[in-house]
Amino acid sequence: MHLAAVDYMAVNGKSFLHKAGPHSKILMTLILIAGVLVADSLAKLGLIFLFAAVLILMSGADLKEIFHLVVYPAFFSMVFALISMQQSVITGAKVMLRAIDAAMAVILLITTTSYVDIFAVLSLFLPGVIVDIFIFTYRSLFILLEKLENLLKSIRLRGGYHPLRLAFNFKNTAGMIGVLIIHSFDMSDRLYRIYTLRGYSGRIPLTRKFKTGACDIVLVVMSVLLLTGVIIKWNI
Amino acid sequence: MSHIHLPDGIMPFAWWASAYIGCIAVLCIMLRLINKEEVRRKIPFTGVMAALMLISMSVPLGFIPVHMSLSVLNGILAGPALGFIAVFVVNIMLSLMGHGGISVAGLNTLLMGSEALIGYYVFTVLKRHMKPSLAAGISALAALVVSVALMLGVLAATIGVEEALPGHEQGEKGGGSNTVSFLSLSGWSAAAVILILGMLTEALVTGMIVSFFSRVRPDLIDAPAVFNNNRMG
Amino acid sequence: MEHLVKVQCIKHVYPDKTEVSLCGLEFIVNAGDKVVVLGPNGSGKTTLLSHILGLLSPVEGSVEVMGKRPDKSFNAIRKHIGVVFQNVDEQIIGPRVYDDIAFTLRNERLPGAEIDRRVREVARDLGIEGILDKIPHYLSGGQKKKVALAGAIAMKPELLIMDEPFDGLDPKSKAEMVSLLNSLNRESGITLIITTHDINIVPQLASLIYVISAGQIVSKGRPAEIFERIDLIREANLEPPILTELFSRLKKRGIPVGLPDSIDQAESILVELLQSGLDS
Amino acid sequence: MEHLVKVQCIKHVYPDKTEVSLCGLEFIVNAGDKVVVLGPNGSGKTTLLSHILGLLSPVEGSVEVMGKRPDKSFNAIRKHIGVVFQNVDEQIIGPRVYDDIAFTLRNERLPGAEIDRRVREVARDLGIEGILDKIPHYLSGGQKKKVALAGAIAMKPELLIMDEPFDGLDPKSKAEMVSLLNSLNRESGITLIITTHDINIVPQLASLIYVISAGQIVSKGRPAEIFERIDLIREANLEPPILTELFSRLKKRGIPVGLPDSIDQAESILVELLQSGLDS
Ligand SMILES: Nc1ncnc2c1ncn2[C@@H]1O[C@H](COP(=O)(O)OP(=O)(O)OP(=O)(O)O)[C@@H](O)[C@H]1O
Ligand SMILES: Nc1ncnc2c1ncn2[C@@H]1O[C@H](COP(=O)(O)OP(=O)(O)OP(=O)(O)O)[C@@H](O)[C@H]1O
Ligand SMILES: [Mg+2]
Ligand SMILES: [Mg+2]
Repeated sequence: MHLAAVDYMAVNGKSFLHKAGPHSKILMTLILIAGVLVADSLAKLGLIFLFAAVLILMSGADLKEIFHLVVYPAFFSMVFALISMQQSVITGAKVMLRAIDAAMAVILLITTTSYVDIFAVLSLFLPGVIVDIFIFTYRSLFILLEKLENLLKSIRLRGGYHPLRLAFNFKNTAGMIGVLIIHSFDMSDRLYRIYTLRGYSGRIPLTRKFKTGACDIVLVVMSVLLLTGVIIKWNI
Repeated sequence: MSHIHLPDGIMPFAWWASAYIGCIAVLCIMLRLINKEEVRRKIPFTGVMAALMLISMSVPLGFIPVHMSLSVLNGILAGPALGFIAVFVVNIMLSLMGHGGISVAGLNTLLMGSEALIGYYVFTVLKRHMKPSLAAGISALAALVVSVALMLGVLAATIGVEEALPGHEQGEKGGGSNTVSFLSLSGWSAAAVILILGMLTEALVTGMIVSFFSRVRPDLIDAPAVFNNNRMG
Repeated sequence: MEHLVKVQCIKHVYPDKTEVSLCGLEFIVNAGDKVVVLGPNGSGKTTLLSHILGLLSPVEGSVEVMGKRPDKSFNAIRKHIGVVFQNVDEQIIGPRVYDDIAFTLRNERLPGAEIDRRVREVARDLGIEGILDKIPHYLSGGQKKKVALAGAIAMKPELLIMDEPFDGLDPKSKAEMVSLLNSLNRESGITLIITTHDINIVPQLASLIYVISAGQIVSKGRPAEIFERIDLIREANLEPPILTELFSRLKKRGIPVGLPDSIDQAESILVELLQSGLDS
Repeated sequence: MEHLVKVQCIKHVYPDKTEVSLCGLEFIVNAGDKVVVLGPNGSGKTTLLSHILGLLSPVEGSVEVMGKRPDKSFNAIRKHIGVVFQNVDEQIIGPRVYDDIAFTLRNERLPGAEIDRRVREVARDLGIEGILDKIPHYLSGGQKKKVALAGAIAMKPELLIMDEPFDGLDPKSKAEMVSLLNSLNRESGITLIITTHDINIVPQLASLIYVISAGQIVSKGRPAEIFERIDLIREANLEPPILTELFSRLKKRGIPVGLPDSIDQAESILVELLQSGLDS
């Protein structure tokens, strides 16, 4: 999972994009995706790509990670580009570029904004129950990933993994998932207990201070301009 | 396991937008049905379940190019309402991790959510008549058959059948070879074999986990649904 | 006077039918006490704490906290108790350290400015102002322990309950934690109930010790009293602190020494003795 | 002669860019040693063990175990090493205690009868024959530690690595564990590498101590040598064992005492001294 790497970039980055408010960055992402969906020419899609790429570069992200993240949608869209859109190279390229653009917009968001802040914005629209589940999911994911890593280590050290014995690996993996699940449920009991003791009443209070500074305005205005540019039918 | 890994920009607007509306509608119904006090008790559990689903989706099964999602198990253990919400959370998190487009998250929630809902209701009926593990396995199979049919239907209707083959990739690296190898097998029969293997695996695992629980934590399986006065079963 | 906590001969049955009973002496805690609960693995220390917190209900016997039954009056009592469990990882869920420390305060709907003031104050006391903006999974074990403690004491509880707070800490962090707990007790008057297996720390911390063994609360007393009775401690499958053991062996041999609480004390006792021996 | 383990000035970078370096002295372990690694929280003890096990690869420096690089020859070396990590919960995989102890044996495809014989033998040695049919999940902390240890030594490893094996154990179980480890070393010739914060236990266990601090292996020596240099220990943010501290303070005051390993020794030193003092 790249979750940990992404999370780390988002939390520890120091660029102006990291400092911008999560609300403006989410808005920008949505505008960019809207632009991707309405863009009808390669040039426009290319423009959006450029825009996102420049911002990602400016954010000082780990480009190797970014590459891994982009390869995934690129690969899938390529399958569609190759098979279904055989009419022309242009259509195929558009399909791929669309997928990559949209992915870059999301990547730009998640590598500069911590999940916590994204949840805080979502909490303005979503019911408390769902936001709480988001927060519990996020935190348990990290705890469970660590447990999983330790389990995998033990299995390897105890000779439970052979690259060539599939059924054998499958059996040990199933056992491992069983152990992990039991641990997780005990953990959820403990989480519940400590949370009620600390006054949890079905709403985890969040810090929601979205200051709108110059950065935020610039980002949103630029993306709105870009969207306008994409929507307008240029007759050049 | 039904889950469409499509990037943004491929699925037609009308389809993903109406799926979002459907998804939000189901969420609203589920939120209305739940009993606040009971829910509070199960929220940490649901969060843990969602985290487990995310993790299980990143575990490669090795020989078949699909992955589990544990969404039926999630339905059985968390109940239909919280189960569906967990599925929603999982899909939003997936797209926020750069896995699949934001636009298809609504559709995926409906697909995986249907597994949770069907799995839950079939299980509540079946568990009165047989061992919990068997009941869970059968419910999982039933739910998966429906959701896979739905998934193929959606794909066929939106982007054409030949491409609708589940080129699922696990993790981020290395999955490509799987997809390529199955593409080189001839279309439908290969796809059918893969899907059936995937469904059997998930059903088997669900059954095994439930059997494990009925020995170690029977309370989890007998837990009532989280609804006001049991209005829905 | 009313006791802060009073537990009388309780019995608990876990869902898997494991029975835990805690009879024998009454478990009584008064305001201002620093209570340490000792007992071998599986003797029921954590079970006892869960009952006091109202997380479990006894099948037999009674538990009273501030004059009420904690399982019935959970919400009334909860506000006066801070807790740090053994596994701090699972205890910190606030998305950021700040949110976590503020969690209870916000749940109690204190005004924002007051919350901010208190969070910063408690963070300063524990030396973690620097990490208020961090996300919990990037903290070290010792930092996590401090964050959990900060969250527990931000509400200024009357009673602070900690299960094995010294586990996995290095000697320096351990000593810091001890002096922190002592100053919380001295300055804010917080009553402490702590379990630990780290017996050598107990003399520096406890004002009152309970020893649990085989389903019984077998003894109660000030550290000096408890550690004097090495036979009793051994019977409970425990060991006395090293210095206590050494000095009581000397005593048994007819050498006139008291039992020291700390190395300093031990040193001065021995030096005095040796000098007087040499002088005479 | 070839060393069993040899680590030279390694540097490791975790995925989140945390750098851990272990330079200074070489870390060398010979067959039959009982090595204890001391160091404050976050000093890199667990990281060092992971490198020896081949779970991590160093960015700089070299690690050799039995003459090979453990990260390259993982499977060859693995079979000769038993491991018990800190959190035993995450290490017990078998559905029943029996299955867990048999896990590695089955993975190595030993014949069934042989597996059964070995599992029962090792269970008997550790006193856990009674729980072979239990589900590990519901065992007490001490029992789980023993099950994990049983799983680790069932393969008769040459080297046993344990990360904080005494954490959360009561004094009696701790003492049992120490004597168990000592007898494993004495009778089966198993080499031990152990990390712990429980400094008072170290003199009874270690034949060789390494002290890590601030990215450096700062000292190496027999317990008596290490503990004599209290300044060095303090510099590494650690504390010397209580008895060592007491006796070296006496020494500093001009009282002629050696440093004791155990309470028994301390007692006899003091008694002798006092009697000679009283006699004179
Ligand atoms: N959730 C549980 N389900 C079943 N049995 C339990 C549970 N928790 C504790 N027990 C059992 O209850 C007894 C008392 O356990 P408890 O955890 O209170 O002991 P403890 O004194 O805290 O031990 P330790 O020093 O190891 O922490 C033990 O026999 C234990 O196995
Ligand atoms: N998985 C990881 N990812 C990132 N950093 C890590 C990881 N594991 C350890 N570290 C960091 O590496 C350093 C050394 O950690 P390590 O766990 O080896 O210390 P330790 O000596 O075992 O400490 P302790 O006594 O607390 O167990 C610490 O700064 C720690 O924060
Ligand atoms: Mg306990
Ligand atoms: Mg460690």
